[in-house]
Amino acid sequence: MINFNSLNIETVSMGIGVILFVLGVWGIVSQKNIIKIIISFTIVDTSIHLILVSIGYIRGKSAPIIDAAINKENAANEVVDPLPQALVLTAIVIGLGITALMLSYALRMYKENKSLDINKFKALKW
Amino acid sequence: MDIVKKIGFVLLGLFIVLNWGLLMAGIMRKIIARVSMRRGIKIFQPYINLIKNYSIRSQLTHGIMFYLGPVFRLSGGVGIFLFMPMIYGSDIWNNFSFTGDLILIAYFMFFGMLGMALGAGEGGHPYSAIGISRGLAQFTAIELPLTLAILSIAIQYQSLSITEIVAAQQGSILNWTLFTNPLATGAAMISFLGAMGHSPFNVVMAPQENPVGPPTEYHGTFLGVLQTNRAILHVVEAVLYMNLFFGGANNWIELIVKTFFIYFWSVFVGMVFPRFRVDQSIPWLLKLPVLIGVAAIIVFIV
Amino acid sequence: MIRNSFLILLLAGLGWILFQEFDSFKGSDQLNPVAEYYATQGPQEVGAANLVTSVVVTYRGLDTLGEVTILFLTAAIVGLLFKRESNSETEDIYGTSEILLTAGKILVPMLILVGVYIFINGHLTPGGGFQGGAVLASAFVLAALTFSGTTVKHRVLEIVESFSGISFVLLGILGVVLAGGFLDNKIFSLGTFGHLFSAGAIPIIYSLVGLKVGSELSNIVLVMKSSEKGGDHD
Amino acid sequence: MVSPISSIAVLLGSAFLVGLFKKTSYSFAQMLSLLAIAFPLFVSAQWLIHFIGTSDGAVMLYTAGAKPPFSVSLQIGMAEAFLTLAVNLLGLLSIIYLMKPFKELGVKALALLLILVMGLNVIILSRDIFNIFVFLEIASIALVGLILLGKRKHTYSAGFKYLIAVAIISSFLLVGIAFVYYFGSTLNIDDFVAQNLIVTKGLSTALFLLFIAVLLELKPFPANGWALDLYEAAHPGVGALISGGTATASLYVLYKILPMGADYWSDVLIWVGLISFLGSNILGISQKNANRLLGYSSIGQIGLLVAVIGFSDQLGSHFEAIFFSLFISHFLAKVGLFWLSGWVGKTELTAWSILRTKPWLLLVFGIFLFTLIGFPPFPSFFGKWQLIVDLASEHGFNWIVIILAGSLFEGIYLFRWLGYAIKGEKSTENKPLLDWQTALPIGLFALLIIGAGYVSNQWMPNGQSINLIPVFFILALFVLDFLPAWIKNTISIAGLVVYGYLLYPELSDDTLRLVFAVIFLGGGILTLIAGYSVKGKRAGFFPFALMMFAGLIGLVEADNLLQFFFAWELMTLGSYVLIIRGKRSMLHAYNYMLFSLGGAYLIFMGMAMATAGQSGISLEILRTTAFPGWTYALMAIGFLTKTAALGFHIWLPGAHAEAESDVSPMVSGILLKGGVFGLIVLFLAMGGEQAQANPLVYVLGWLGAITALIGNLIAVFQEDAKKLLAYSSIGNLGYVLFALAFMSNIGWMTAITYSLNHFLFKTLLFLAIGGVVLRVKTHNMHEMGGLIKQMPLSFIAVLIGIITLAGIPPLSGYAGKWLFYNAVIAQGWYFQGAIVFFAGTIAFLYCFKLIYAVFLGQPKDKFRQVKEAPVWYIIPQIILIIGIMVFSARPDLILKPVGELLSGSAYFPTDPLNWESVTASTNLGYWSGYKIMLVIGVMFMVLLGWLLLMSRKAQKIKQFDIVYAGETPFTPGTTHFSHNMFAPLYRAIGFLTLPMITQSWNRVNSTVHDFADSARKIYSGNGQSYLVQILAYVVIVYLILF
Repeated sequence: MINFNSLNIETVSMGIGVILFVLGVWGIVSQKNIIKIIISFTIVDTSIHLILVSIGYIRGKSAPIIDAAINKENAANEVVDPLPQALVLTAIVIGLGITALMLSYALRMYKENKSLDINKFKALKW
Repeated sequence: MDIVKKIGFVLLGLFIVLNWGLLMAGIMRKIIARVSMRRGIKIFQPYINLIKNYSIRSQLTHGIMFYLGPVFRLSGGVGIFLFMPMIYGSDIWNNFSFTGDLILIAYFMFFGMLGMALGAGEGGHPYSAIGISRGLAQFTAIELPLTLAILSIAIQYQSLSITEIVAAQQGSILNWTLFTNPLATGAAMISFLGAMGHSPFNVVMAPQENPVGPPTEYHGTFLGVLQTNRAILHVVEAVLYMNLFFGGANNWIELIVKTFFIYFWSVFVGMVFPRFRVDQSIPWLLKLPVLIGVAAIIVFIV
Repeated sequence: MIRNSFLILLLAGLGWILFQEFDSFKGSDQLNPVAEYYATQGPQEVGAANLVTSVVVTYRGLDTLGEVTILFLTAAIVGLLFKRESNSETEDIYGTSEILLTAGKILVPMLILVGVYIFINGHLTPGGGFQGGAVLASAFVLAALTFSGTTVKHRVLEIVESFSGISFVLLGILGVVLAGGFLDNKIFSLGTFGHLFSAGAIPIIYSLVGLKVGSELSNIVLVMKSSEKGGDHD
Repeated sequence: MVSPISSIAVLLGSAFLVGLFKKTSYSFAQMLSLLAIAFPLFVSAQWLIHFIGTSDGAVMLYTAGAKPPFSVSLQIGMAEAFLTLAVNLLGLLSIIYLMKPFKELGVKALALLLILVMGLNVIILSRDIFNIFVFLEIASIALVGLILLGKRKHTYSAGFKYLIAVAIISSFLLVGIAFVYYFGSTLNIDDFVAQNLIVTKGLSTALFLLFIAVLLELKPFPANGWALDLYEAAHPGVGALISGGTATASLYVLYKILPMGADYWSDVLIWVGLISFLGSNILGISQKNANRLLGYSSIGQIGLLVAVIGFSDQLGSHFEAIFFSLFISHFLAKVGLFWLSGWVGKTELTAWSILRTKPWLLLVFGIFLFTLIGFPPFPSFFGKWQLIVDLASEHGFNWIVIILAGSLFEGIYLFRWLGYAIKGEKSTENKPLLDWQTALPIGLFALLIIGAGYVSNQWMPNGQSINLIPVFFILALFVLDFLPAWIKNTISIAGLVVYGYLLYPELSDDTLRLVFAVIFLGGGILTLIAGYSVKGKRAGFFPFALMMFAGLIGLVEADNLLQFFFAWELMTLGSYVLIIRGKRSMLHAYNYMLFSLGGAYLIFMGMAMATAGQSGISLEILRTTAFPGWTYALMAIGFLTKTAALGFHIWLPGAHAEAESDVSPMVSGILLKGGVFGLIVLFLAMGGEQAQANPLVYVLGWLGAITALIGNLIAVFQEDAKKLLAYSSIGNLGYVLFALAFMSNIGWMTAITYSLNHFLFKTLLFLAIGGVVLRVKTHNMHEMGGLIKQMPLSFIAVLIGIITLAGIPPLSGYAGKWLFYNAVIAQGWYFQGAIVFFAGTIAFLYCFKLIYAVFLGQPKDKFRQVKEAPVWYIIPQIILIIGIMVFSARPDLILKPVGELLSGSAYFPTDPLNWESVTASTNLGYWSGYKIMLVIGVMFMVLLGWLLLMSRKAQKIKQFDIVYAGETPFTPGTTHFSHNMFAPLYRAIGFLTLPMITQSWNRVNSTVHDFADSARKIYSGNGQSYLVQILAYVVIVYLILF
């Protein structure tokens, strides 16, 4: 029986992140269709973003933007950690780049021998 | 003692040995003939052959090595004589034995064989080569028991010098190696059979009965030289065995008697036993005689 | 079957590894020193109201440069991959539906506007170069999908992205020359905190990033689009 | 100085700029990119020079005007400067090398390369883990693009496998970084290390993810199928970038983050690295595809480097030098090989014989391979040496075993490959032309290896003790290789003479060494004289001949282990090339090399164990070794491979028989003495007479005896004249081993006499027979016959030779035999002795066969016109005959001083040989070489004169005028009895000569290959199973650790 009071937001998102990570890896190693593998990878990617964000979260603090709501002097006690968010930004872009490349290669492989089954690409081995 | 005198005595000794060798060969031939119910040759037939061969006019040579072969061969025989102390305890008759010991003699035997082999080889006759190959192959097996025996007596007397070995056997007849080290003697006497080239180890000389063996191509003077050498060699080898196993000789008479019996031993066996093929003789020699030789050593190291 | 059970085991192991982390993750109640520095010193040093932006563009500017490079790489490689097809002019074989057409007419200009707004105000409000660029790209893509005639010229996009990329690098070098170091934004005056023209080079950099990202993303999508058209007949 | 950041900016900016150019202005874009890479190259060089010149520490470079950990910071020190230099150089040369493929792909590809180089620079410089992560991604992505260069089959699938693998790995990396930030609240390496946090479960797991991801980037065996496929699919130029570029950067990342982890990470690195090294080298054995093989080899080498990083604590102050030499070897050689394979074009190894069309490329290929294996004078030799020695001092023997085993397996495939290149059958189709874009980078790297070799030699402790003059002399010979043979020959001989002259003073008091110095140098000069008969250039002969002699003489000079091993390997290298020059020598040279390599590693292992726990590496420490049993046994076996003792002899017959006519005497008469000298050094270390009790010595005695017997026996049944001589060498070396094993004064006298004799007569025989073979163009004795008429001088030489060999008085061979009897009886090794004498009588058989079948018997028609052997062969023979005569008449000249040395030494004081004037005596017997010579000489002359007198009228007759029962023969073929001459003997004891040992070695060989072939099936080619492997790797390592 989970004690819901102890379940705070960052723990939940972290948990989801971890679960998603494993699920994504499962998809990668079990799916035969290249496109599905790529999708599984994006899941892994997203899970990492979740993990990063939940690491950066500070209980009950708001977004790290100094505006009317937050006064400049006392920012330190009112905002969450901006660094992980910056990292997430970078991570997203990198993930996007890799995904795009995977898709283009998949497209190429498809054109090469009209199949998206990863078992069909065993020409190089041993 | 000045060198001239020395050489003089050496030559005298050589002359004695040569004559005794020829004579002994004749006697043995006679004995063999009589045993096999023949009249056989004259005792002096070897002399006659020798003289005949030396006086043949026509001489044919196949080339330089054919020429040198007999010289090597004879040098082998004479050399062993030179390095062999003939009469125990006499400076006159110990020849040049001070230059080397038993090992020198053992290895100098190869000298003559090599010369024979090469000369015959140049002769270009396949039978010569066949004879040589058989002879050498068999010789390897013959040497092994002798080697073991020599080792055995070397351990026994802690010396390789023939003179010392003879000296150690003086006194009573029971001091002879024959009695003090019968196993070594046994091994050596078997290999002696091979060395003498009588049956059962005489296939070397008989690729087919006629013409015979390595000397096939030789005739005239060359053959004469070879026969001279054989006469000398047989005596000298007998002397070697005498020195090693039968107490040596204190005078020429003793030497003649002993060598006669030693030589006769090979003839005796030869008359009793049939001829081995080489591929039979080698395994035979490597079995029993070697075992005896090994035993001869073991008795000394345990 | 064996393979599957083996996989299950592996995944269990992976789960176990990650569970260690999850287990020892307790969240946090106040900022760690680094983050505190950003929160307290950030506004003075960088002068950007959006702390994330100050981190992204200035403190960790090198990473951002890397991101931009990655997008550039991706665009370039996709271009290389579909070389042959990409220059085959994209004639529309599906036709465009009325709805799409109308929506496009209205949305494209607005999207462009929003995108530009987002990256220009990147240092004040949520969002920034990447977000804005993405919106911008969506505008171009929508346009390309909608008005079959008007395809954005790759050449133009390439020039835009290269130009913005180079200027980004140059600004970075200017940082070395004029200010504290590579990619330092204090090459221009920080201005008054919280206004549009503040935070030194950040608005410019972010605009450049916006343009670059926009052009690159649209480039990628358009190349792929054209390629899968061309792809049908080879 | 220019900041490295500017070079990053320049690369990036020009990358963006290059993207703008149109196809039309491609050449301009190319020029721009060349300049863009030249700039950072210049910057790194500048920094490197600065750091070498001054002793300054590393310099921090801040970005964004803020200090770390708040902003990303870079650092440049000696290491960074050097590594970036390497990477940038690689980039520059890659652009040149890949000019054509780049042109096909267009400007975008150039941009990719620039960005790749930029990324690698940042990875090396950066101190921020997230920043490193970003640029690792950049590098990987850039590579994914670059593999489109020079498109080959299956590029896309390989690229996809690579992408997905990298994606997974980077996911682990990113998660790891995230949690490292959570627990360490910093991304900066130095900051993290400074905090030295208490290691919690979470933190250690986070670090685990970080480390394992970086390790996976380095493609550890067996989770590396994706990388292998990429190596195979990509253009070799790109393969070079992967193996040389990204690997370099990732290695340095590993080194940077190592302090972050707990101590056990060093061990993890060691095990991961060594498993990679051993595993991928084993699997490489049965690999046929050149590029993929290079992939295997790269992974192996990188594994070794990873292990070295793991060892960094043990290695302490030597770490930099060791890492440098091993890294630079891998970097230069592997990249060079990739480039070469690009020129060869075809993938199967056998196609590399095409290199023969460009001899200097063949040389370069050899340089690369020998660098990989770690032969002197190349850098890796010194690296491996110091690494092993330092590990030994830590008693890390099992690690040493793994490293040496891996190197041995590496040798198995690399030398087969080299064999194909040097001797494989020529591929028929037209050769690829060699343009400057290919030639320049390859040549440059080859030169750099030489330089790096010098650097690491000087850098390594004790490195300076090595005498490099011979090496430089050999290099000079390489340069002069364009000259005609006779000039180079003269230079070489002059070199040996001068060296001997310079060497004499320091050896003059040590007769033992002097004897071997004479054998090596004198023998070298004599055998080189024969070389004058060779017309033309004889390209690539003299450098290696001199290398062999330099190695041999180096053994004599050596007074510390490094010098000895250096010389030993130099000798092996030179002799290998000499041997493989023979016509059908590919397989034999291969066997020779494998046995030499194995032997060398055993010696190496023994030396290492000797150094353990002792200060210094002088040869003396062999005596005080802490592990006498192991040290001596290993080293003994090692040396036995060179002396071809029974069991390790199978390389010798072919190698000696198939070698060129004037090489056979070198490798037989002279080279084998190298092993003998090694044994002498070893036995001296074992400490003289008290070592008689040592069981090892007893075993060696038996081994020597049996070797003598079997060697001679096999020789008897040979039909190939040179094979006969080769087997007889085995037998003779058996005598020497036996005599050495006596560990007594007389025993060693015997051994030295035998060595000297064997040198004299075997060199003589091989020269004579070589001359004959040169004329009659066959090795088969039964095809010859009657040659005495055409070649009297050679005949005399052989006659003298065999008389000496058979030990017949009066020649010096008998000296050996006599000493032998005395030694045996004194020692009490009667049965071994008896076996050896039996062997001696058997030797007589092949002596006769040799001289009879070649020179006597029936002359063959086709050889009636052949001339006497070339005069350049006769001259050394005459000199050798004189040598034999002198040694026979006055053995005391040499044996007296040697005896005095031995009995004077602490080793063999008791019952030495006594000399009065020329007569030697022991307490057993006596022998006077001089008098025997005299007596026999006089007697022989007298008898000859007498016969001449008796048969002065002898007349010459025709060949077939022989007593031939019944008919007359008409063809010499049927009349020349020489084939299978000793058939009866074979029927009697031939079973002893069955090739059982060869068969068992073959069985070992095939077993290894089958294993490798089935083991490499794990790389199924399925991208997904590669991912599973990666995952499994992560999980298993984790479970092992926690």
